[in-house]
Amino acid sequence: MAIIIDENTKAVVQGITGYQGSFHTERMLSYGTKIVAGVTPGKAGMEVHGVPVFNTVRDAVEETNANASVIFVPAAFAADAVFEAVDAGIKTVVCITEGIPVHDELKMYWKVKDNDVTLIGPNCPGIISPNKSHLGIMPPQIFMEGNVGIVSRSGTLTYQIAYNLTKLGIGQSTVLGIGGDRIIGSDFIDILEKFEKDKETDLVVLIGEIGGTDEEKAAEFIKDMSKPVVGYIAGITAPPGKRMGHAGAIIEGRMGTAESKIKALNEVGVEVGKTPMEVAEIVKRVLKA
Amino acid sequence: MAIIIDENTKAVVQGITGYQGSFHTERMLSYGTKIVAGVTPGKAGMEVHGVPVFNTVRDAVEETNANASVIFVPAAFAADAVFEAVDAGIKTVVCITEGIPVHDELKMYWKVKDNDVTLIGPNCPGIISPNKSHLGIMPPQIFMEGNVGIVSRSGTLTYQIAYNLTKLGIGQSTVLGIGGDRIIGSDFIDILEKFEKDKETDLVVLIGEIGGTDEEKAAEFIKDMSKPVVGYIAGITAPPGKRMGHAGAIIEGRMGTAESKIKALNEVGVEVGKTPMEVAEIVKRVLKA
Amino acid sequence: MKLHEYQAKQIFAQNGIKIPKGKLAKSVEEVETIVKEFGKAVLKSQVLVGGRGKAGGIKLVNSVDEAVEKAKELFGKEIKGHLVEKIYVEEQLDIDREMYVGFTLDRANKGIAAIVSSVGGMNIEEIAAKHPDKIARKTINPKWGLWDYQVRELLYESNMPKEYFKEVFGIIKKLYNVMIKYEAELTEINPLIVTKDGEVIAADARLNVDDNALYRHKDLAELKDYTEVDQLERIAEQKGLNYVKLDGNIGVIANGAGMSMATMDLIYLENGKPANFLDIGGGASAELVKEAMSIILQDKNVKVIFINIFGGITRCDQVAEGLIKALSEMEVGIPIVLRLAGTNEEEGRNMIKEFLKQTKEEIALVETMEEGAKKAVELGCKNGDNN
Amino acid sequence: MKLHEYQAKQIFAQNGIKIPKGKLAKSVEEVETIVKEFGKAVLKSQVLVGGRGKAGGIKLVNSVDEAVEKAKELFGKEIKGHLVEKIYVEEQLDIDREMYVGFTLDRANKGIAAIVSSVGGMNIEEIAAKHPDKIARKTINPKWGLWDYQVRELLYESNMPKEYFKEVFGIIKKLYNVMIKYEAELTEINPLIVTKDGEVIAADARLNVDDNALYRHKDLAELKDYTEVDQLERIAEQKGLNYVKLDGNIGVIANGAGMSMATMDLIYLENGKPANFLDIGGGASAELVKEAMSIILQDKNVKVIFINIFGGITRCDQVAEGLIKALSEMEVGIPIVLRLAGTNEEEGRNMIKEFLKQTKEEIALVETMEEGAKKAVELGCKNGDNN
Repeated sequence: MAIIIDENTKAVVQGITGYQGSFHTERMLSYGTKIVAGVTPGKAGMEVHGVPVFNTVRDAVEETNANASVIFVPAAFAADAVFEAVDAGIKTVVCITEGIPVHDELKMYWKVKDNDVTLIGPNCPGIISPNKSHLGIMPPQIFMEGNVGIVSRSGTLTYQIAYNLTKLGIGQSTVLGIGGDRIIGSDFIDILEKFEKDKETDLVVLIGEIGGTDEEKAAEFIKDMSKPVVGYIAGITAPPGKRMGHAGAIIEGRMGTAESKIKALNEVGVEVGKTPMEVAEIVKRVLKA
Repeated sequence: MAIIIDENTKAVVQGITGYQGSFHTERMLSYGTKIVAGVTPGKAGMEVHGVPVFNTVRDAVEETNANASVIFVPAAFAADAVFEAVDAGIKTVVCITEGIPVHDELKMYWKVKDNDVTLIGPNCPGIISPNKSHLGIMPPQIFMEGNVGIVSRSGTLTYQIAYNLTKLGIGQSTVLGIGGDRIIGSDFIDILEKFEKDKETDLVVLIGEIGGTDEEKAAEFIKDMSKPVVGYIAGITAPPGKRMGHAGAIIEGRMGTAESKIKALNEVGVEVGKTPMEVAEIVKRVLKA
Repeated sequence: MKLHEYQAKQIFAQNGIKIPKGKLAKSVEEVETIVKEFGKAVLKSQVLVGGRGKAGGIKLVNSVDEAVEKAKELFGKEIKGHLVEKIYVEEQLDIDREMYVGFTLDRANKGIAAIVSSVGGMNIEEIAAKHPDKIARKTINPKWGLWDYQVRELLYESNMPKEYFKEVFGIIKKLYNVMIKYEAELTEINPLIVTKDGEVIAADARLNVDDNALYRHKDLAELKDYTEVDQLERIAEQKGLNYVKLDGNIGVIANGAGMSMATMDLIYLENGKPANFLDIGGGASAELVKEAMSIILQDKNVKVIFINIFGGITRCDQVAEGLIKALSEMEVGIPIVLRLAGTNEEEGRNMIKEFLKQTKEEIALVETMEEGAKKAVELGCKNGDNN
Repeated sequence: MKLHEYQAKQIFAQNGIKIPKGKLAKSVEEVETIVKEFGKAVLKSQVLVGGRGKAGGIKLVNSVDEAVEKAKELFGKEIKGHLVEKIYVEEQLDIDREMYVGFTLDRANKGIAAIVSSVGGMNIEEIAAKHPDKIARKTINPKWGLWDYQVRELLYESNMPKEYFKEVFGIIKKLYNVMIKYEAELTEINPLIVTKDGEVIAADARLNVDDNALYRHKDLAELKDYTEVDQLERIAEQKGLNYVKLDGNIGVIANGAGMSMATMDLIYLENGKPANFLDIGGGASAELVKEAMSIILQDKNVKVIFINIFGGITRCDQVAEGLIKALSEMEVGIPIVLRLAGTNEEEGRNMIKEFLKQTKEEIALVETMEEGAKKAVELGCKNGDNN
């Protein structure tokens, strides 16, 4: 199983002829991901790493029956790209693009919501179901197939923790970054719901950071989950009012502190590791128990 | 049973302090309809025919648990009234108001659609489930409880046909006018679906008129219905390009002629009466068979 | 409400869509002055009806003399029943290609239909029939409006040549803005032309706006050209009546649009011809009945009037009272067939019966609308020919 | 990007919201001239920080002499770390009542939060705590925008007195338009005042716009006040680095925002204090590593630098190459702790080991980020005090 993407995922790359799009298409293909089409307006007929390019997502879907999309277009065109994918019938959209205006992100959110589409991101590293499919910009070699799901607001921190797990011989069912922006398509709960239902996942690692109240809301949900969750929260030392890289990583007033999130998670029985290494060790211990 | 409204319907009247709102509130009340609240901004605390008035639909719903609304506000405020009702949690909205800008009607359509609300109208005479509830401006005395459902794009023509049926001793489960505008909340199919499922309805009378393709689309649906449908189509003599009273009653190009509609209905086995009297006679014959 | 080409073009121009140089003329002299300035020109009759060109309403003129001659022909000419009172004089364009862009209300899909074609100049049904591969259609959901990907899809699907992509892209977006901003029911550029110099220009312009929304667009409301509306229909509109003139001889008054149409249809079934559609609406007051009568009587073809009322909220006794009042104040002189049913029908019918004892007007009281139609046709035949 | 009060007010005024008469002054002389014109006035320090008033940044002046005296005090003063360089001089208003209207991004509900209170003048958290019955909050769905019924609900639920209904209704709608038109993250009128004459006026103005959307709002982008941004942060921004200055002594360089925060946190866990947040992002080029180093070295508190890289797409050998290049071109003089893990970590570490043979810079190569933090704190303590 795994969640959201697997060996049946057939993806379109939107913005395939750009530098990022082309570079990561090659990487995804070499991992074995089924990239069946690319889209760049005006470039129909081209091929990028053997993948046929179409003018519109609609054309791409008609020709290839693609069911997912990865978006690499520049920020100014990203919302349009998401809308296009949704209206072409794509059911899983992974938006890598960062720097999208937040009012555009609000529209993206409601567009996918209205159409029962899963949007991962924007401003995210993507998603990988090890040995099955990889849609995004992650370093696939550090992951290993297994029974731990990882959902994270951060990219490199996810890699670090997955790497630690892999080193301990603990594989992953699906690993994904939900994105560092304030408005994202899928939040922790959306993903936790899927992991809870996934037969291949026995434990979930939740990697949060300061800003917003998603981790607190996730804790509410975790209370009723049957599977154990292990947490990590970055930003204990972040000062209020300053954005820590991610648009969403900001403490506003008394909202969004690491303390509040760790407390909420602890209260529903989630052990929160103090360091990425400790997270992996907790996972190991919990899995054994 | 009956469809959409019944003895459990508790309605708010939006625009209750206006002339139309007040007049019809009295009529609906005297028929036994449960009008539990009225709404007119700034008039909270008033009573109209013993019905308490609130400033907002939200307040009205909180106080009275109303689950339906009838809208009598002027055209310029009607879309806002529909939106307000939907966001206050009302699940059945009957919009009597005529003359609403069509771009407003488009928004109304999608707002109710997004929220799984049933909108009847606008520009309609309302809905009656005889002896149970009446939301609208119909003459309730001409209806009789029974097993024939009537759905219609016209007001007086509905009364005429219901009257003919009642005179023949044939009662009605629910009778409603879906409205004479081009964009309406519920079309024939929406209502036919409900009649098909309603245990109290054994036959449906569909009263159409020129303009649009709703009757043709309804025919497609009727093909798979288990219950008999009897039709009437007004406007055989209407010239193309002229609006026959209703905004929706206009033949545009080759679209929307009475011939096309009668043909479509006949093709799926619907007998279409040439006169309102003949409709009643067909119903009688079909019910006996 | 339909706007004239020159009005629509002005709005297009205000919204960034290129239009040809043009000026409105209301007299031959004005045409002359303008053509002196333009040199060659096109004289376009401003009538609110499609197919002006084929009907001879558009003339190319290559000299001032020719312009004066053609202008004299056009002014006062009737085109498909519409009198030419205004001529829009435009520069002549070197046309390299004709295309089509339009938006219209999409009833079936509850949105705005966007239609783009890489060929144009004929009506859209003809384009669709002759060049199905060169036309693209899409429904725009009013929740989200028109997005760039939809414009691209329209361009690709209509096989728009690449060299016009950018220009037509902009025009599609601007025309959609017009559709939304002015709450139009339809707006269309046909043809959208490419000149030999490669300019993309709206050579014609249609803009029909929603009467119900005019209260939000006072500037548009002022553009209404009442000369274009049938005079009786205009009077009826002012009185709050829905009246449409037809070419039969049986006047029809009914309450409700569906009921009015059904009444017309019944007359037709009895081999009669209705003279009009007239819906007096729900709350038929005495005054309104009188107004309805007076409008119908202005149509000299009318030989008999069939009044068909189903009393719902309207009480039949009130209608009877109104009718009696009307008949007391005006002389009708042709027979009336009256059907009163529904609320208080007995009271109403009795009032009429009483009135009949003291009037010389002929009123045939009938029981059903079917019977009424039969009677009206019978009386119509007697009173005049009934073709 | 935060706009100054005077900038936000100008935008409010352009969008139909009444503001007090006011003029911007950049010197004591300008203040003097303006107060001569106004008579009585309010001097408002234009610093991008909340609570200016309580911090002494706002002065009522009743004469020109007093204005000059207070202006001298204010110019150059530091308010919560922000230097006063501009004073907005406004007419004094007779305030009868203070209210609140604001819109802000609603992360939790994926919309725009509308907040209205019939009391104002204190911050919104304080209003919510002290007057829960006088505050109303609602999420506006971006699909549909703000509708009239929502404005009415906000007014009723905030117990807005009826006499201000109409005015405040209009202001709420106009402020929402500002929120959408300028793609704001937050816009607020606090207090929205009623004068003794019954006028409703925006006495203060906040408008924070979305940096990501500035490319669509060139006019706003030009308003950016770079004096308000920490100089190092500004330089970092121009180089494409995310840098936030903190008050510790251990410089941090990491790739990824989460990784950078985690690195800071690890230092804190080891009882050290990070000097900064610095995320060099995904594609750390040699040039970027050098820029990051040079920014950190400008912070004289920094006693040690911890570079923590997890190679994903970024290859560790490339990072090593960049670092070596940087160290060849600049003198660092303080110890560096380096953690390289992930893609090509062995190659990277070997390159550094080779480099260490030929450099006098101190580089401690560590295996894990946990170990790195410990080492950095150790070196930081040795190199300076570590409080």
